[in-house]
Amino acid sequence: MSIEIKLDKRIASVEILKQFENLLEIKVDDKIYQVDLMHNDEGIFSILVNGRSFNIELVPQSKPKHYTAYTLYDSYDLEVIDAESRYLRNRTGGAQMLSENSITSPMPGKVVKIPVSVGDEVKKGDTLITISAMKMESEYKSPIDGKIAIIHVAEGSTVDANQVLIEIEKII
Amino acid sequence: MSIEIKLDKRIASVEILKQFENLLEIKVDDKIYQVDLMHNDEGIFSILVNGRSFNIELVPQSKPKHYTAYTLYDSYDLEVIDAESRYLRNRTGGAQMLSENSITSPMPGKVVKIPVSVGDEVKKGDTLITISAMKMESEYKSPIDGKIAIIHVAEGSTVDANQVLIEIEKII
Amino acid sequence: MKKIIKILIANRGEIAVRIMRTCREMGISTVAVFSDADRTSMHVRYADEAYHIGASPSSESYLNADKIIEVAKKCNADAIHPGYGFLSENAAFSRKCDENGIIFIGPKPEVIEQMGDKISARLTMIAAGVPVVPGTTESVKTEKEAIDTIMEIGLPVMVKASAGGGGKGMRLITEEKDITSLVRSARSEAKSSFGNDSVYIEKYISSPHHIEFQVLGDKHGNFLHLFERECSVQRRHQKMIEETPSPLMTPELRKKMGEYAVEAARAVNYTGAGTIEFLVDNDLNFYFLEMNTRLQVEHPITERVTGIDLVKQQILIAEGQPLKFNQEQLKQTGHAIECRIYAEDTDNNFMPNPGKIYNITQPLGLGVRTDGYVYEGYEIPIYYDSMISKLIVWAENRSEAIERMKRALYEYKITGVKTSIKFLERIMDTPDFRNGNYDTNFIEKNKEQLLLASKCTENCEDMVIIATYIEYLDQLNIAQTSKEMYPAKNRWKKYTYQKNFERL
Amino acid sequence: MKKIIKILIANRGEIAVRIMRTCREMGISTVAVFSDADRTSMHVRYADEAYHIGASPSSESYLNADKIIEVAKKCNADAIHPGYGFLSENAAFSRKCDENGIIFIGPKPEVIEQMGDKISARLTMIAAGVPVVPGTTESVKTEKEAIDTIMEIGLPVMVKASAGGGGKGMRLITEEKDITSLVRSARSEAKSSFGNDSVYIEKYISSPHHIEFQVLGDKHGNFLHLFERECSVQRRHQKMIEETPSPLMTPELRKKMGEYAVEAARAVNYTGAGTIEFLVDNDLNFYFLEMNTRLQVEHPITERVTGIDLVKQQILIAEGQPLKFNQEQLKQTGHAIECRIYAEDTDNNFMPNPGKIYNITQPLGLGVRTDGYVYEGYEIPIYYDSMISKLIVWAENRSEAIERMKRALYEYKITGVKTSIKFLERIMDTPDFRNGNYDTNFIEKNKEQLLLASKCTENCEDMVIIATYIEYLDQLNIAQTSKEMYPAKNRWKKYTYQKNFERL
Repeated sequence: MSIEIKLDKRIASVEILKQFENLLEIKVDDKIYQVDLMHNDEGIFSILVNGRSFNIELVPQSKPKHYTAYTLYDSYDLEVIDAESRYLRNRTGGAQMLSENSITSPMPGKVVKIPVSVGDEVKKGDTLITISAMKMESEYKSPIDGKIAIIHVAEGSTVDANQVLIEIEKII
Repeated sequence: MSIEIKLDKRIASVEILKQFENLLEIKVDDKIYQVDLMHNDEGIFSILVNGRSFNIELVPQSKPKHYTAYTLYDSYDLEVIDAESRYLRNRTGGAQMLSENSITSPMPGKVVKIPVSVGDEVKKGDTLITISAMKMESEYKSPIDGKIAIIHVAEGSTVDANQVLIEIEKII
Repeated sequence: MKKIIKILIANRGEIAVRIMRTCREMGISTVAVFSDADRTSMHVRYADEAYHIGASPSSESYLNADKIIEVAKKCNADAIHPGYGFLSENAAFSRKCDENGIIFIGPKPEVIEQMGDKISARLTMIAAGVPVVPGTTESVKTEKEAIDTIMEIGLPVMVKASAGGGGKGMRLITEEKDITSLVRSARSEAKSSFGNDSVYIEKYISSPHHIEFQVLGDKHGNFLHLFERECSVQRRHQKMIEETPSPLMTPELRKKMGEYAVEAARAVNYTGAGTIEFLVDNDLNFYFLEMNTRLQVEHPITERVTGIDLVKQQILIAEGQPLKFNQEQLKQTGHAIECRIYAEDTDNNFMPNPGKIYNITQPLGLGVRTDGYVYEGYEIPIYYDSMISKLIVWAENRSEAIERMKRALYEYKITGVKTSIKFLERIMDTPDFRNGNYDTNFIEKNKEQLLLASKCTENCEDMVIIATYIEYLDQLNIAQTSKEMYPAKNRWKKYTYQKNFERL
Repeated sequence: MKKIIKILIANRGEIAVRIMRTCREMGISTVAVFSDADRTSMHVRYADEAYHIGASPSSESYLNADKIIEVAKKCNADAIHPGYGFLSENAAFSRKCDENGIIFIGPKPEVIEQMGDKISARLTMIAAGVPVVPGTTESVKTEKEAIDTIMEIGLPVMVKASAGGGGKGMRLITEEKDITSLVRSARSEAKSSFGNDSVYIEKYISSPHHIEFQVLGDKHGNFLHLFERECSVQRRHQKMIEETPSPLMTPELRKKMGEYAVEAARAVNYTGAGTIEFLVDNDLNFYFLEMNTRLQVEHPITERVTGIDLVKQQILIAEGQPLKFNQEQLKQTGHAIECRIYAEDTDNNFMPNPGKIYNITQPLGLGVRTDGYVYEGYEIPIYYDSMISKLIVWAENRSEAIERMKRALYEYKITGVKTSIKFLERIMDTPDFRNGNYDTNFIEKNKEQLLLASKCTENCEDMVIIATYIEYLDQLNIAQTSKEMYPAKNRWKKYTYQKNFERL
């Protein structure tokens, strides 16, 4: 049975056809590759395919089954979609909506200022929070017209990458 | 309760007296230290004691509870002696004898030549086996006058570090 | 003349480690100081001694002059090296060192004050006959005054923190409607970075070259320069790439600017290592911009072409020794380039990207020097600068140096955080950079090419997908069987996957 | 003149990676070949392409000329770089490359034969007027003949493999009773290392200096030398440390020896990079020892003081390009030292110590170059050489270079296998080395000091014990609770140990 892997917007189906130790015959969508694949616990992969040498490094992300892959020239975000994730996806289909109505920190940092309070009405583009990291301050603005629903952090607190900071409610 | 740790020939008794996160008060034999100790999964230790900065790296050996420690200037072999190892030690007290009547490979390598066979009488200093590693051949000689009891390896086979190669029987 | 035997390094990151390296070569003991966030930082592990000085924000640790001096006295350090940033251009700190009988490795407090305040520096240079950029000759203390002055000089102008450096508290104003908001943010950033919200205002010279001269002065009245550094490749007013010699330079211009740089140092009876920054326009007119009274981030390229260890010179000068070479003995040999590796997202307006370093592969080999401080498993703190290392290459000539830099950047792998490495590699490929035809507007001008991600072939995308698949299978396996207790035994894997495939 | 666009590197380890670095800087594609043991070796990962060529023993892979040429043809490589060792001085391989239309990066087969056979090399040098060590002028093919010749020349003598190099198949005989056994072991080692048991015999010059000159010759009749390398610090007839300039050298001697070295190259119409090795006695008499018709392990110190990339020169010469500089333009600037890092047990007669690399910290910073190939988690194979990296430093003068080397060795941490790092550090501290007063007898003479392990204070011993204790507790904990699935999340530990203490 094949597994689906999402790379940026592409969803590819992967399946191993044959295998002998580190020599694999593997199908990605409709292409078949014979690869000599070695990897280690640090997520470092060395893949030889028709003599070409590929070096890939996979770093697991905080969400399970999410990885960032580093090739020589680029980095990619990937997600493995197995039966379990498909089930969770169907159950929490609404989560997508939420993330569009919220502000998430793209990096770890410290909250410098939150010029709004719960219940405030805000316009798209209004600054809702200022985060400082590495001596640089960044302002995050409201993605929509709406009302502040929840503020998850306080001024002075430190935040992790991808943490939801503020949720905004659409005014209907 | 304290634990014993063997460093070369010294056996030291270690005990933690107080601890707050990475700040430890710890007793080694009769000396008490206040240390600020950080370490990670790779066995790297950073210890500050009275401002002095010590960097130690611990590499686990193939035998459980055995470590090699690397400091800036030296390396040490250590063994943790807990209740379990004390019990095992008592049970296999005879093992010590065996190792004196055997040849062990100090490093990984390949067996080039075994000029003796089981049952042969040998004199102390006779070459019993030649091991090649990294383009260099080393000859291992009999530690005693005796008779070849067991040969664990064959010419051409590869051996690991610390593997017993040949056992010799004392002639009484 | 006092032989220095123990130095406290009042800094962190790559520069702290770099200074300790020279100390070690000179047989001088090193003392590190560290904040909460830096207990596992490289400089703590590299030093002979290390002391905790406070909480993570620099205002509570690396800027805490009294605490640092207390530590220096406690551990009997003869001298303090401030590195760059933090207290390096703080006259009060330098003075406190003096008062406590500790040698401050840098110029005298009066000189720091005189050159550190951009206004008085400008006045000093005008008096010494060195050309300066048109602008205010007095510090501007209120918002209103700033706005009035800007209207007087006329747009475009640069607003800069009087006490500043490194692009902090600096704003370019080109449109009238932005004056108020930009003056405010400059002043607020100046306040939070340097504890002083005074600014000054200069006419903005569009697309100039940013060229600086390294100077040394000893306590015996000897002054000399170690040639120029071209620092025009900048983003957000912070340097990204420096090189020496400058592609713009002619022997005549070098001689003339060098003489002015030495005059500038002599005018304040400068001691130690310092840098005279100039703006140079396309007609090769040059203007004094500011003097940095400390070691510069980009000092290694000067070290590489001259062979002089600048930190060693700083220490020898601090001991009171006279310079052992003169201007005529100095030569620029070959070509050196430095790339600054920042933990940042170059695709997203160079947003800092702190986080945990996963793996590092250092570039090595002929003509490559790396000055860094991060290591595998290290978490880059959110409190300090985003520069994590500097890559310096040397070659016989500029085009070879560019090829070597490309090779070194290609080899340099840092995973876990986003870095500027790939962006720098693309800079090495732009015709403007290769031809040496660039000014401070370079990144803006070449934005399109620089942000164009190199295309990965479909093949390569598929390999990434395969790797992810195998990693996923492997993780499944780990979750079910027990992991080896001794990681050293099990790094590269060559086992059978069949068991898993059957389950799928 | 043919532009080379793809090179197959018929080698492994640091030299394969080092050659690929220059190829990358020149825009040349690289092809790696690898044995069973080397699938995860650095050169495979560094190359653009990589092909398996056979089993682990070098006789079945890196010495398999036909297989390597087959791969080169299959992947359309224009040229093969043989590195050092393996096929680098194999005339038959060079000839096969020619026959298959592949450029062999090195001299012509006839030159390799002429200089590779030590006997004909001696005869060639005698004809060219270069002084040689007294000894046989014919190859000795049988044991009996060898013994007779030794008795004729008189002890002490050196027996050397005719086809050899790198200390293999070489024996010093000083006592009559050892003649037979040492001749046998030399011949047997020669046979297994080079497939040829011919030896030759030379009078042994006790405690000489081993000094070599780097030469370059192009296909247009230009020859020049790039000064000397002092290689007297040896163990088991293998070099450990090299430096340039040689502390023994005078400008007059350098000029004279350099001229002879160029004469030697000219005598065989040499093309490419080669090395003329000399023995020099304490009265500064010098004798031609042998010529290495390939790149030398220690070439980086020459690169550092001259600024010339020797691999690049090899490739340009192979393309048919004339040398772009002449003797007068070459200069030695400053001082460079190389230390070879071997995986070996220096306390136990330098016994090789293959195994798994646990952690590495590379030395970085001013004046430091590392050429290596091992990485964390890499298992050093038992089949090849024990040299795992080379550390090269440069400084303005010799004493600074020694201090810098000490600093770099101090920083260099490789755990998991025993290495020569600490031994090398102790060499840097011996008065004989510091004074430049040493010959090939150096290690023997200073054995006592060199084997003296640096004393760790009792404090430091206790810290090691504490670390072991904590590691043990930590392992207990791991054994009981589950290990984090994502290693990146959990490197430095700052958690409470209390739970465990209560149990103890």
